[in-house]
Amino acid sequence: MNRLKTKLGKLELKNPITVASGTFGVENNNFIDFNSLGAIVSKTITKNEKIGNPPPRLYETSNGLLNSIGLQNPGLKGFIENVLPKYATYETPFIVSFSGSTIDEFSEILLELEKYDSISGYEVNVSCPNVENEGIAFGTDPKIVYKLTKQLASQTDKELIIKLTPNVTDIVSIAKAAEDAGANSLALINTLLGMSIDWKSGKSHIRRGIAGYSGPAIKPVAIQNVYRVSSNVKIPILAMGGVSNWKDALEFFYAGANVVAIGTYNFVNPKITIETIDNLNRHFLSRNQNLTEIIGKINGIN
Amino acid sequence: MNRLKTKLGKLELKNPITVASGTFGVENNNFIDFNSLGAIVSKTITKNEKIGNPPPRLYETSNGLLNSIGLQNPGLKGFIENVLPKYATYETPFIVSFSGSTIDEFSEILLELEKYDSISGYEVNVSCPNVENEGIAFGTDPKIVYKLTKQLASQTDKELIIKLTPNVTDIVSIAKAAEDAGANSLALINTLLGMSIDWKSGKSHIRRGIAGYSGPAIKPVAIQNVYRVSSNVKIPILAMGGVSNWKDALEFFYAGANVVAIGTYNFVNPKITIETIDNLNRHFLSRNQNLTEIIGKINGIN
Amino acid sequence: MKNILVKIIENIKLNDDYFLLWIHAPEISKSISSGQFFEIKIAGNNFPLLRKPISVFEVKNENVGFMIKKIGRGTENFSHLKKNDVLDIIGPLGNSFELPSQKEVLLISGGIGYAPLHNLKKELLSNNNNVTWIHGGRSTNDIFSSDFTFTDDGSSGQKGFVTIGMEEILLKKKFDLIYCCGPKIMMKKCSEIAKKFHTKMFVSLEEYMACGIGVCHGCAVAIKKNDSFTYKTVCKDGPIFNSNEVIWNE
Amino acid sequence: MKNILVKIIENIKLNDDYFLLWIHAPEISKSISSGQFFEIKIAGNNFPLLRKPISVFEVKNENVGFMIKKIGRGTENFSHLKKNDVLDIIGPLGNSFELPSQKEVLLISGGIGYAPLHNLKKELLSNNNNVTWIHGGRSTNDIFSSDFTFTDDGSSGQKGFVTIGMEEILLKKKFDLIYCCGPKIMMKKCSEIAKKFHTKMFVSLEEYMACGIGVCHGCAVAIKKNDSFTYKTVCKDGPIFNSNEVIWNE
Ligand SMILES: Cc1cc2nc3c(=O)[nH]c(=O)nc-3n(C[C@H](O)[C@H](O)[C@H](O)COP(=O)(O)OP(=O)(O)OC[C@H]3O[C@@H](n4cnc5c(N)ncnc54)[C@H](O)[C@@H]3O)c2cc1C
Ligand SMILES: Cc1cc2nc3c(=O)[nH]c(=O)nc-3n(C[C@H](O)[C@H](O)[C@H](O)COP(=O)(O)OP(=O)(O)OC[C@H]3O[C@@H](n4cnc5c(N)ncnc54)[C@H](O)[C@@H]3O)c2cc1C
Ligand SMILES: Cc1cc2nc3c(=O)[nH]c(=O)nc-3n(C[C@H](O)[C@H](O)[C@H](O)COP(=O)(O)O)c2cc1C
Ligand SMILES: Cc1cc2nc3c(=O)[nH]c(=O)nc-3n(C[C@H](O)[C@H](O)[C@H](O)COP(=O)(O)O)c2cc1C
Ligand code: FES
Ligand code: FES
Repeated sequence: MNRLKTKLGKLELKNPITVASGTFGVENNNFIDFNSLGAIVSKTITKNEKIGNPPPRLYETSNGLLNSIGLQNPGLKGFIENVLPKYATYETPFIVSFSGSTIDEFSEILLELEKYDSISGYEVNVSCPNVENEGIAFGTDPKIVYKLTKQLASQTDKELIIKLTPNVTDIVSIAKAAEDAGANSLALINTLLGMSIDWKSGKSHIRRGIAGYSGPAIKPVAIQNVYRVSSNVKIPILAMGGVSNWKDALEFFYAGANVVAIGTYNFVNPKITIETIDNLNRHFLSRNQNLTEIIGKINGIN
Repeated sequence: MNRLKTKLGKLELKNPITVASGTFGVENNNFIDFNSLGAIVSKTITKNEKIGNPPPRLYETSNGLLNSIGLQNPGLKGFIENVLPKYATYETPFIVSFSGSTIDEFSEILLELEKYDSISGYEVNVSCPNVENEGIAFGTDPKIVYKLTKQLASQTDKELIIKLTPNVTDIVSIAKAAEDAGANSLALINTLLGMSIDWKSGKSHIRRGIAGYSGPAIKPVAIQNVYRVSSNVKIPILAMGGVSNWKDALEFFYAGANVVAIGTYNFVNPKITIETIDNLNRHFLSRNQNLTEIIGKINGIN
Repeated sequence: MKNILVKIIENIKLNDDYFLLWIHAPEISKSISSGQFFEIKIAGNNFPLLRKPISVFEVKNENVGFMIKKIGRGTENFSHLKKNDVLDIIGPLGNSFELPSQKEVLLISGGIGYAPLHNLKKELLSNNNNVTWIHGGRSTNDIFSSDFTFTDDGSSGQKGFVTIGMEEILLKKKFDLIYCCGPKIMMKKCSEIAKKFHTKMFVSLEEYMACGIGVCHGCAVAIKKNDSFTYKTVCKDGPIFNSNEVIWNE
Repeated sequence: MKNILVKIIENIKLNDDYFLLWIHAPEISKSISSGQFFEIKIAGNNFPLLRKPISVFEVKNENVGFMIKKIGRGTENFSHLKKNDVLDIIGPLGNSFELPSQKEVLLISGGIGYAPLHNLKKELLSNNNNVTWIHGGRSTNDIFSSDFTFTDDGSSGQKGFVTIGMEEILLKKKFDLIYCCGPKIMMKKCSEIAKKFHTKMFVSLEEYMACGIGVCHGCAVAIKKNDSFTYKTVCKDGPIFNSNEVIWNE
């Protein structure tokens, strides 16, 4: 009996562990068997190739990581030609993360990706500036998230995941907008916004200044967001933010996550996903319990 | 020559180090000489006494602290009778932090505090729910921050500091609202929102569930907010969030802080403020430089 | 209270779970009363961030002893301390046990709750009181010298909870005062029994602490006030409270 | 590339700043080419979070040597490693130096830039090349065996930068190939000189790394592409690049 089975909307997963977009690639098959993962999520792709931001792009802070990759990616065409085929050989559901700067662009990318059966679902990255709306990030405005999700939901029968940014006043309103518009599930959280400066020279450690903040340091913020969103929507949650071991994953399940992704920690330990799956398996076996019994079962609050 | 002099709006401070509201009290005079500090900020007080939130109220996460004190305080009257006199004997500017649930309540508290000469300024804590406006926190809506600040600015000639919450989509719009309405300076950041769950039992480590997240883990987020706000307003900034030593303080000055407050780290090292002042003094002496020369002088961004 | 650096004189392993840490602290050893505690950390080590509250186990002239149970990262780190290593301590903190004279006193402890009562017993005896001590724990490792011993698993002393011993002895003998320290659930049960027998009891409470000096209001405990309750600080108003004043279910 | 646990055989202190770490790694020692590196961390220690990229200094049968300079927390931690301690390593990573035969080869290094050229030199010699090595550093501590030595402060060898020696020797003698590793500013200057003398030069670059395997795009370096440029990864496309392709000012 498989105690780790879980569902992410339309997808039935053999276990609840996947990888966070942008922290994992084909090269990781040097370390782990991709067929052991619950799912695989690609690095975010855009319509055209992006060369990304000038370096330095990374800086480690106390128990966290700042990154400013700038969505470097080979573009839709490059992805379909060179990346997608490499994942087609695995049974594990493959979820493609993509982003755009207009709703039409998102829509166009989805239409193209729809042609490929090896894709099981989409993670829509809405943390990017919306050129149609004064450059305000898509993901910060519930109305735009609604409109975008509605459009994409009408174009696909595959799993449609909207990935939310935590850098907003009211993530619940945005989660609900996505749910109302037909999203099958939600992914959260994307990185916080952070910065770091060299005290000797006053130089920003990251060339672009403001960067994305991830890793163990953001876990409490992620748990809080997952708890609030899961308490207010019915669709499942793919959670991430600072997971470094199976105990962290359990924390997320209790908070309401149906699936958990590991990001930054893949850099620390490239076998972390597999180790997490093994340990969770052992945990639920020893408790004679199924994963699904604890999802959202946080207690002790009043 | 004093290389550490700085200004916070109307206040001339002999050095740029103060304490974050809620992390410091009269008892700290067992460890340090209050006259050595640049300023002292009180725990937030409210009109009526508050007994605070049920325990557990604290939990340490990896390099951060969750707290859920619930603004426990003796109320305005208790504060004036029992707390204020204890600070009156120090030369160091004493800043009173206060909060309310309606604009009238804020206004009433300020009017009463105005009677006491031993108070040098006010830090207005707007991270609390606004009962006039569906319980949405004051600090998340620029219009309400504008209205509140305008009202308070009309009632005092003392330093008026508005303390901002980082849990918003666009902190700059709120900072500008406070500036436009007559705030003399801004304090940031208050705590992030965080949560932590016991993986064994699923029990929230904090009874109220969602808590305030502080300490070294939030420093990159604080630096980012200080940088963005200081680049967009003209009034000075009292910065805080994860400062644990003098190098961290320098990072904040480069990001645009005029004064830096230490919060959580007072618990780790009760002499941290004094040690920071000494080390900054040594630093600027050895560089033959004044603090004010580096404020906002972050570089290397493009 | 002071914030000082002190040297470890000896770290005595009691068993796999418990150890005794002796420090040399002439500056403060004379100002300590039984029941008080220190907020301690290893000098120069800021992980974990927060200091750990540890009761005074014994004062011997200029030396202070802490009895510590390993339960997590902080206490595990302490267990590795060696002679001449340096602790950064704040204290003495909190209120202390009332020290009567010529009374019949009952001490009840569970597990590491043994620690604060050890110094108290010494003082009670030298103040001409009669002392009886009931101690309990999960298993043999949790058992230290006392008059009556209980373990959950029966591996030492009598099998069962200290509350059994408490009821038995109170039926036989009248005590003027009870002091109690242990897990919350145990102290709650003991406080019900003390009430039944109309015996005054003081408990030493624990709460998660940040400052340890009464400024952060982190270590709140619900204490009766008129018909309702308020929150007091374990670190400053406590750790010792009259068991009748504590709201155990809050 | 593999992710394996390996044991330290020896940690040799070279001076206060540099040390040599030898590991026993039969699984991968034979697949290493000069110029490649490993992403290393101490097994079980996750502070700092990220692994540290360290070049291969030398391969001796089943053993691999890393020459490391203490500059921050990560390298400081490595400096305390002892025999039988365990490293968690990923590698070998990255591309490697072209290995010519029967050529005149010039090596230029600055500080810890010495490390990757050391194994290269051994291979160049056994492949019948002539090798000349110019090495420079800030001070005596930064100086290791080479043909010409420079220090910023004049404490060893000639006072001044390696670029002086490079110009001098290129005026006197024709080289087929130059390999260079050191601080960015040094490599930039050297690449200008190599260009002036129309000599092909390869540099070994450094960038902050997270994954080390080409998936995170963190270690970007600007490389010429047609009339413009693109970002390549130091960890996978590099660390060795033709110096003419690198955009030094980006
Ligand atoms: C007044 C008082 C006196 C105490 N006296 C002793 C003593 O004499 N000997 C002894 O062994 N223990 C004593 N304790 C308990 C001791 O403080 C905890 O066991 C210790 O803090 C655990 O830290 P950790 O890092 O090992 O465990 P963690 O894994 O960090 O935590 C385990 C549990 O310990 C408690 N704890 C953790 N951090 C704190 C903190 N900062 N403040 C308070 N509680 C915390 C919490 O209940 C937590 O769930 C006392 C506690 C208090 C409040
Ligand atoms: C391909 C490559 C090969 C290298 N080979 C060697 C070698 O053989 N011997 C040697 O001593 N050093 C080598 N280095 C440099 C070495 O990686 C850094 O000195 C080390 O990471 C510093 O870490 P720290 O924690 O000691 O210092 P920190 O105080 O953390 O950082 C100091 C500086 O080191 C660099 N650095 C820190 N973390 C990283 C990281 N994760 N990735 C890349 N750079 C980082 C940054 O420039 C940073 O400003 C190499 C670097 C690269 C990229
Ligand atoms: C180097 C790096 C690159 C990332 N790239 C992407 C990306 O392309 N698209 C995306 O949606 N999120 C991206 N993220 C965010 C992660 O997917 C994840 O949401 C975040 O890092 C929190 O998880 P973690 O703390 O486990 O890393 C990136 C994160 C890192 C560290
Ligand atoms: C225990 C605790 C209590 C706090 N109480 C208050 C408060 O009453 N009013 C307030 O404005 N901020 C309060 N804060 C927030 C701090 O003033 C500060 O903004 C925040 O902790 C970030 O700084 P730090 O990381 O240095 O602690 C509190 C923080 C802590 C940890
Ligand atoms: S721990 Fe701060 S008030 Fe008790
Ligand atoms: S370090 Fe991740 S791509 Fe090079």
